[in-house]
Amino acid sequence: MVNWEKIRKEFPILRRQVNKKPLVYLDSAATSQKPRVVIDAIADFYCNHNANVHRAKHTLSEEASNLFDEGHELAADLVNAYSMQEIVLTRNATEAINLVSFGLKKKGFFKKGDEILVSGMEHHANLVPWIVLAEELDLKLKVIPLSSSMELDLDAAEKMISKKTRLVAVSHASNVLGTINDVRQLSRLAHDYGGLCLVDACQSVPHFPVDVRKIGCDFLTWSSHKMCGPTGVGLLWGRQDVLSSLPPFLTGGEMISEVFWDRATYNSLPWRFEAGTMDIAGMVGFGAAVEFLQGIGFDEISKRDSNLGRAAHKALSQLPGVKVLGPKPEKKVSIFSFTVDGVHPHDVATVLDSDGIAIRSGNHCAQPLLRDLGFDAVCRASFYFYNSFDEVDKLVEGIEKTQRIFKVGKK
Amino acid sequence: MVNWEKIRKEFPILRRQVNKKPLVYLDSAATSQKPRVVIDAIADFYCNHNANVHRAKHTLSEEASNLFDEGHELAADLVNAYSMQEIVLTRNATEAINLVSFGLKKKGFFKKGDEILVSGMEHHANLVPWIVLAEELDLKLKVIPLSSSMELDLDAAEKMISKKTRLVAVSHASNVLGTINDVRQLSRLAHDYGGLCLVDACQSVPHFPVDVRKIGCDFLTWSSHKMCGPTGVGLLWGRQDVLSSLPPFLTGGEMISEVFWDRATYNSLPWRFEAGTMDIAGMVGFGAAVEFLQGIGFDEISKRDSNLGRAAHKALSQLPGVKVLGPKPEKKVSIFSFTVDGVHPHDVATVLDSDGIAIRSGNHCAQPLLRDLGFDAVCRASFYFYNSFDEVDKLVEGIEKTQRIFKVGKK
Amino acid sequence: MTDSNELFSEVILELYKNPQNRGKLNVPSLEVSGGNPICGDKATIFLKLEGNTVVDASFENVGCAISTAAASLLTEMVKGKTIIEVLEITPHQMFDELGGIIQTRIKCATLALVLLKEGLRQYQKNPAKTAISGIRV
Amino acid sequence: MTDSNELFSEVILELYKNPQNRGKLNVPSLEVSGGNPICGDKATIFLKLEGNTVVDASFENVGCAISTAAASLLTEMVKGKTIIEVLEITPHQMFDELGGIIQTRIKCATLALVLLKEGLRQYQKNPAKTAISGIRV
Ligand SMILES: Cc1ncc(COP(=O)(O)O)c(C=O)c1O
Ligand SMILES: Cc1ncc(COP(=O)(O)O)c(C=O)c1O
Repeated sequence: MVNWEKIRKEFPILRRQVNKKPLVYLDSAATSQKPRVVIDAIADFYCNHNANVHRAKHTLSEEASNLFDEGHELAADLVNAYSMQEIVLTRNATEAINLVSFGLKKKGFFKKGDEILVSGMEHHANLVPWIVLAEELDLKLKVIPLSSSMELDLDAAEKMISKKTRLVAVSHASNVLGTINDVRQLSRLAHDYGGLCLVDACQSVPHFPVDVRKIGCDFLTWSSHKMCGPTGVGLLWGRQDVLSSLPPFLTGGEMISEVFWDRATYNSLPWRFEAGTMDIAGMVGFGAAVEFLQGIGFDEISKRDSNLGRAAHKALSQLPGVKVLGPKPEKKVSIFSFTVDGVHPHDVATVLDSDGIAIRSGNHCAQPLLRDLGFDAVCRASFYFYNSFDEVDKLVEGIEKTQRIFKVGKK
Repeated sequence: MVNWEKIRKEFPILRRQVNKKPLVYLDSAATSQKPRVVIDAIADFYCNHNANVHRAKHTLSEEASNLFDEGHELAADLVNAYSMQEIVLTRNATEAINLVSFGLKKKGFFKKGDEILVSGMEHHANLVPWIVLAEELDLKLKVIPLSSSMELDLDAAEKMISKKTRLVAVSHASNVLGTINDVRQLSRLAHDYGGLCLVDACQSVPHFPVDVRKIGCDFLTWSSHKMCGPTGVGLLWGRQDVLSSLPPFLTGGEMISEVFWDRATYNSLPWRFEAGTMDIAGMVGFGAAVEFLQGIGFDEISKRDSNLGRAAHKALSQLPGVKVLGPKPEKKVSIFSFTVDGVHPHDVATVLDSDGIAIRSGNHCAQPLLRDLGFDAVCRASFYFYNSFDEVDKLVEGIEKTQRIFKVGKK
Repeated sequence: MTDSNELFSEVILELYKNPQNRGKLNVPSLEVSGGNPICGDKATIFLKLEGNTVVDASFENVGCAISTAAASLLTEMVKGKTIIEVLEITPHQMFDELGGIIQTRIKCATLALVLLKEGLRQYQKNPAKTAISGIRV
Repeated sequence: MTDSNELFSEVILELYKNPQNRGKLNVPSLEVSGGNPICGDKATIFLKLEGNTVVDASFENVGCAISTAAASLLTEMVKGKTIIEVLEITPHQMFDELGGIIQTRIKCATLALVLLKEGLRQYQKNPAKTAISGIRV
């Protein structure tokens, strides 16, 4: 049995007071908090091993290089990649998706009239790069619709896909609805028609075991900062044959093999995609985060997520004047977007904040989805394993307080 | 009078032993060490203020946003920018240069046959992006030659420049030779012919006061990790009118204004160029580094640099069998590339490392320069204000020991 | 149970429920729209001018209680004022009239004011341009 | 003054100064080249085979004492060996013969061996290809 109380204590910030109340952090879908071991790993790196990597023969550089490479190994292990050559360190998931879009473009992968299929619940990160590409190359962007239960309509997807569909780009779990998508099926569909599949795993990797071999996709991307690791680190996994077929993206030092005044040749995977000095300390912190989470166990984390999710779903659904968006708790991660009748989401967030409860309000970088659902903004409470059931209650009390202030809700 | 002994003590890693000897870190041109205040600022961010920025109404996010914006302000102040709207946070200087190259390309700034002028001492970061662009757009890349004193031949530059020269891209100080280039004059030349000037300030900003208004360039870029700040943070300064004329580079969340399924509009400067979650903690650490350095004073840092440089130059020049590359100490920052007759640079580095002395050996991401000078690899000892005169002596002793082991050197 | 509420004054709550001057003006002299792309609040301010004097004002918006109340208040405040006088309205005046604004929500409370001032500045430079849009706050 | 020197054995220092088998072979059966782009060391190994047996070997290189000594040693070691036997040479055998290699320089000591093995593996698959280049170590 995991002692969640004890694990919670490993997050220094969770001892903080906000507006004289204990912090209730329900914004982990935006960015997660960091355990002591991750913060210490970064400090330890700077206090004991800091050097630039891969090029020097001195001890510090050797140590830094080993730690840096180990971060790649841990990322590979985390998603069950075939090797660390398939893992590219980027700044964030957004950059990883851009790397793929620039690479496919430069490679000449698309021709005029080809189609890209995204889902109706994409984050801007997995949408805007494709909008730009579609405009540049005269491609067609198609959007898989949602069913009434706020899941992807896979039958519709199947009908939309064809030989023209060169890429299916979908999120594994929605950062607004929490919905977990059947990316295995979507990868299969993409491949059936000779296309590629990119999975935006920003909201899945932190919450449950993710296995690129089982999914069968070609690219998978996520961000360290949403899984207890530092900011500044994104990860791109690419199937080796696909990744190695992409031309370089950013160019400069480290990613080259030989440089002349008028030409250059490039390094092997994954270094070919890592131009200049990377976030070495960030990668070390990320590695510590992976080890921390693996220490708890992703199966346990996933169970905890379900339990918190069910509790939150039940509590929020029962509140009069509150609408929860998204499917049944079994079909989602513990991310809850909701509205409170008669109160703007920002105002809900402000009242909650006054009691130390941090939720997010706005469009959650998913304007098209929100527009489709008929909203400009919604509230979002997102849980992580360090949250407690007690905090579900506090959220409910906060919403009720908001309703009292705005004189709405219970008749 | 600055107490350099005391300042040195603020760098935890400098208390470390390497191979049972006190660390003598002479690889600051690759990456600098970090003072306690920077390491603490990052830890403090994660322990007390960590949240995603700019989108939420809760207290943590407000605090994080303020710290993040302050990092931009400090960067602006550091190089005397007109406003923080001119400061874009990137991953490193390499990415900043790529941002400019992708932006100018997309903007249609170049036409076939146009020319880009770089210097004969460029780092791969300020060369490979232009090689790639020249190949893609059929441009001509021209290289300003070096004089025999290992400075840029400005007369030659003047002859090479013409109306075809759309961009002059030069390093402010060379990471191999230490040479400080007259970027003010080069900016003026570029402008005289209607072109733009980009300055790679990676090796200048850490060492002496840099003022974009005095230089008069259009872009200036540098990396946090070489100036006591964390890895993962690069900075691009762009003159507001030029920067605002560039189309977006990476796309996704944060950099947008409105997104529809088939189109998007973009945010204002500088956010338009900052896609997805940035290295927020890194920016906080960078801010602490700027304050730390400004606390010492860049004039003092520059004086210290000159003094260490003169001492090192004198000591190295007197060693038989040792050749130092680069101009007179007055014309350079304290970066010393050298060779030891009869010993490969990697082997020099290994002997020095066995005594705790960290120098770099190799091509220093400047293969074309090294090839021109007739080398595959050279040794490089680079100093920063936390180094001591004592460490100059240790370097000399280490080289002499190397010569004894390899039975080369004296007479 | 009563809740200590220093967050939303009675003025704000009241104006949010019953905003004044909401809706378009017929043939406005000036129409200024924009928003805060980060938080999603958007507004359009309509002014009717006679010479340099505001004779009528209204707004349309999508936004929270604070930005709605502020737009309501501002459109009320400016009636009868000259352009110069409108440009002299300070954020703090707004905050006072609104009964206080907490730190995290300053931007909501000033959205309408920033739009209006920016619109009037542009109008002063070029009175021919009576519809100004896309201002980012 | 003598320096405790566990860094470069006498074997390495001697072979660096006086490398064996340096230079091209006339009409080699196999020529394998490549290098470590990060540290800049490069080498070409030349083999003369009779059937499956190495009858002569040489090398050219740009590199440090360790990689030079290792290439010299390796080209000497392989003479008279069969391809299978060459493929069985381990890095540790090399390190032992070189009199010990410090941790930070393992890659230098194995450069020639890695090139040679990779070349022979490719040669086994396709004996027609007798010049193999661009191997990255
Ligand atoms: C002159 C110069 N330019 C560019 C760079 C690249 O910096 P970064 O690796 O931080 O992008 C460096 C550092 O290696 C440098 O010394
Ligand atoms: C589903 C999804 N995709 C992409 C992103 C973008 O991640 P990042 O900002 O780290 O690039 C996020 C996070 O905001 C997300 O939730």
